[in-house]
Amino acid sequence: MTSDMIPDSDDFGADNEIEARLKAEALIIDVDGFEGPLDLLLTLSRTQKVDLRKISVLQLAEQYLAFIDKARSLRIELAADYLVMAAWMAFLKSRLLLPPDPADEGPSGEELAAHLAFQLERLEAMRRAAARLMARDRLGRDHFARGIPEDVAATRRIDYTATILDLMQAYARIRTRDDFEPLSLKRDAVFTMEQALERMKGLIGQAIEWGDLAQYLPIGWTSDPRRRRSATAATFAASLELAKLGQVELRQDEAFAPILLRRKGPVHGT
Amino acid sequence: MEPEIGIVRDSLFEAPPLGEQERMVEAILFASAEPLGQSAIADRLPHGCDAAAALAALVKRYEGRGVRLVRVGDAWAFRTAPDLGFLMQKERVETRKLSRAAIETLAIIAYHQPATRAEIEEIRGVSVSRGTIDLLLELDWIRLGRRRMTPGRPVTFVVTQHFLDHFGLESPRDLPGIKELREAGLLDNRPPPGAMPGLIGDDADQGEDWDIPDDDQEEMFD
Amino acid sequence: MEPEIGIVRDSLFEAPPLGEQERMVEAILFASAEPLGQSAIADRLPHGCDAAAALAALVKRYEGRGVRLVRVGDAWAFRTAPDLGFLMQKERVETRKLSRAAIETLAIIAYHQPATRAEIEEIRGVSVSRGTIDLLLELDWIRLGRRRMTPGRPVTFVVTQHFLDHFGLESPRDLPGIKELREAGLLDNRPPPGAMPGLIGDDADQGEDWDIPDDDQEEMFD
Repeated sequence: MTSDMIPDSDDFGADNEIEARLKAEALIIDVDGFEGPLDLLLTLSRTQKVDLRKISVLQLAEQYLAFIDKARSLRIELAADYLVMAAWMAFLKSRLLLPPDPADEGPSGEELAAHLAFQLERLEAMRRAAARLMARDRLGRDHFARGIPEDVAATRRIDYTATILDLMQAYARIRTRDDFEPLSLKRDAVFTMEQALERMKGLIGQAIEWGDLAQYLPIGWTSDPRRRRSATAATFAASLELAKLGQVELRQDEAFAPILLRRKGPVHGT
Repeated sequence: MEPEIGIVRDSLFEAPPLGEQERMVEAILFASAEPLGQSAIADRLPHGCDAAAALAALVKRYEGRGVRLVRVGDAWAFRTAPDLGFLMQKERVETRKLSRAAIETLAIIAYHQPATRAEIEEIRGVSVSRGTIDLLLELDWIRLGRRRMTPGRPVTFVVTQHFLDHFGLESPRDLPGIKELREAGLLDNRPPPGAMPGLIGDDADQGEDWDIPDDDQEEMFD
Repeated sequence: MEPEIGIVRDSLFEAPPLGEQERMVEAILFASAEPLGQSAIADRLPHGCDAAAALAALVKRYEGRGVRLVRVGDAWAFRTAPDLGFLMQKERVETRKLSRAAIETLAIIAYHQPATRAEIEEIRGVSVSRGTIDLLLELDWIRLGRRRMTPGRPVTFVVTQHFLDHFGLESPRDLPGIKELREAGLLDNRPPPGAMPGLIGDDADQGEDWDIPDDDQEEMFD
């Protein structure tokens, strides 16, 4: 809607009409302030100065149609919904005035009027309720929350669980641990042929001159007799394996003399 | 903290006396600016405590004091007595002035909840702008309820705990005049008789607005 | 709001009774975002009020309650009672299995109590970290027993009543003996699968594993 008003000087001229003209203008200008046809209807209904439940819908229809006519005569552009409502109010008016047509299956004029009255009453009721709601004591205006809330520190607590079975198993494990130890002790002083072979393959590249096999024993395996024995046997077995592969030559000058070893041919794999 | 944890642990065997429980609930609620649900309070109390009994005792204790223990939906909070609001000018927060559309929409949701957008529009006789709903959601006064099990499965709106807190309401049942409105049938969902046109503009437009598929409905709240 | 403004106006002529003043100070301090000095409080009270008297009455009223009115420098503020500080901790409880070191240590103490640390280490064959003992003490599953009357007078550890309750035992004597353990198949001469990885590998490595300092032991609980 627009408040763009073009006063029509033909309609209003006489002194005593000025007041009426101002009144009409005020209402028209207010179209902008109405929130749609229902709101306008509610305002118009108030001019009947009766309880909304006793409102005359017929009279309201006439009031609405007169209002729309006036707006048109003032060349005020009305939104489509106001015009749709005007058409419907005209229809309702005719329904209320004419005797019911038995062939017509639609709702009666009274039913339609009753529902319109209900809608107006409901809208009015919601507005009053809204006003009462907004007038209540409000947080931050009338009642207040704690100004210095104390922060709740979030902490993590760990709940440890253990069952009697866990406890028994743990104890059993400790008491039986000795039984397993020999198994691992055996491996303690064993240097395997595979380990020796791996180790020697990395070293024979440098063995251009004859050298004592004993120098190939791994560090830490020479002082403890048990470990030295195992390492010597493994290293000797590994050197035989390498000789078989043609990668080294072995020589022993006499029985129990040091076993000597040197590289033979191109070295593979390193 | 060890000694305190110790206290909690002892209480596994015996709940503290009611007077102690009352003190604990008092401390917990005093420390929070937001209302706390009874179960949230109970969770923080030592095992075996009766949060409901402690709350009832506290409500009584603070009756008529400068601060009161109030119920907010399922939650509880200390709030200053409303008659002393005038002393708190400094703390007063300027609330945004709400449009008439926003206020009415809020009231309709509160009194009719859960309410769909179509129902709000039917009552107000005009379409509800997205901005109005957004504003109310942003203020945390309304939130989405369950979808209505009608064609199109429209979303519904309900008021929040924050709404109750803000307006000092224990529950939506305490809305001013709600009983009278209900008795007068003004909260009934009365369908318009057959040939009645929608009061908001064109039926065609309206149809488009209301038949938004779920996806679109969701979008409204992003 | 009018009626409240009315009160202010009236009070220009006559100060409210002390009980009312106390309510006012209570509300003001509750809602204030910072501690308030006495003069700041007085400024907010209606004319003719006695802030000092109202404060004194309030301090008394909150004595022994869950919150207290305390002096913070020159100002006043409500604070949680110190003994209820533990309520301001929101605990997230995580359930965790006791580490192997801890359960073994606990088992040794339970079966051999009173047991010294050296005895525990001898039985386990590895050193016992302080963290393990501390954890068991903190859990209130072990406590200090009498000192052993041997050179160095070492402390001993015994299990607690809480330990007995947790494990559903009436006394430490109710713990199943070695014979029963064997009958239950718990002393089978085979390590339970995966239970003792350290013992199968080489000893050198194992030694390293077992001599972990306290810090590393702690890590085992994470």
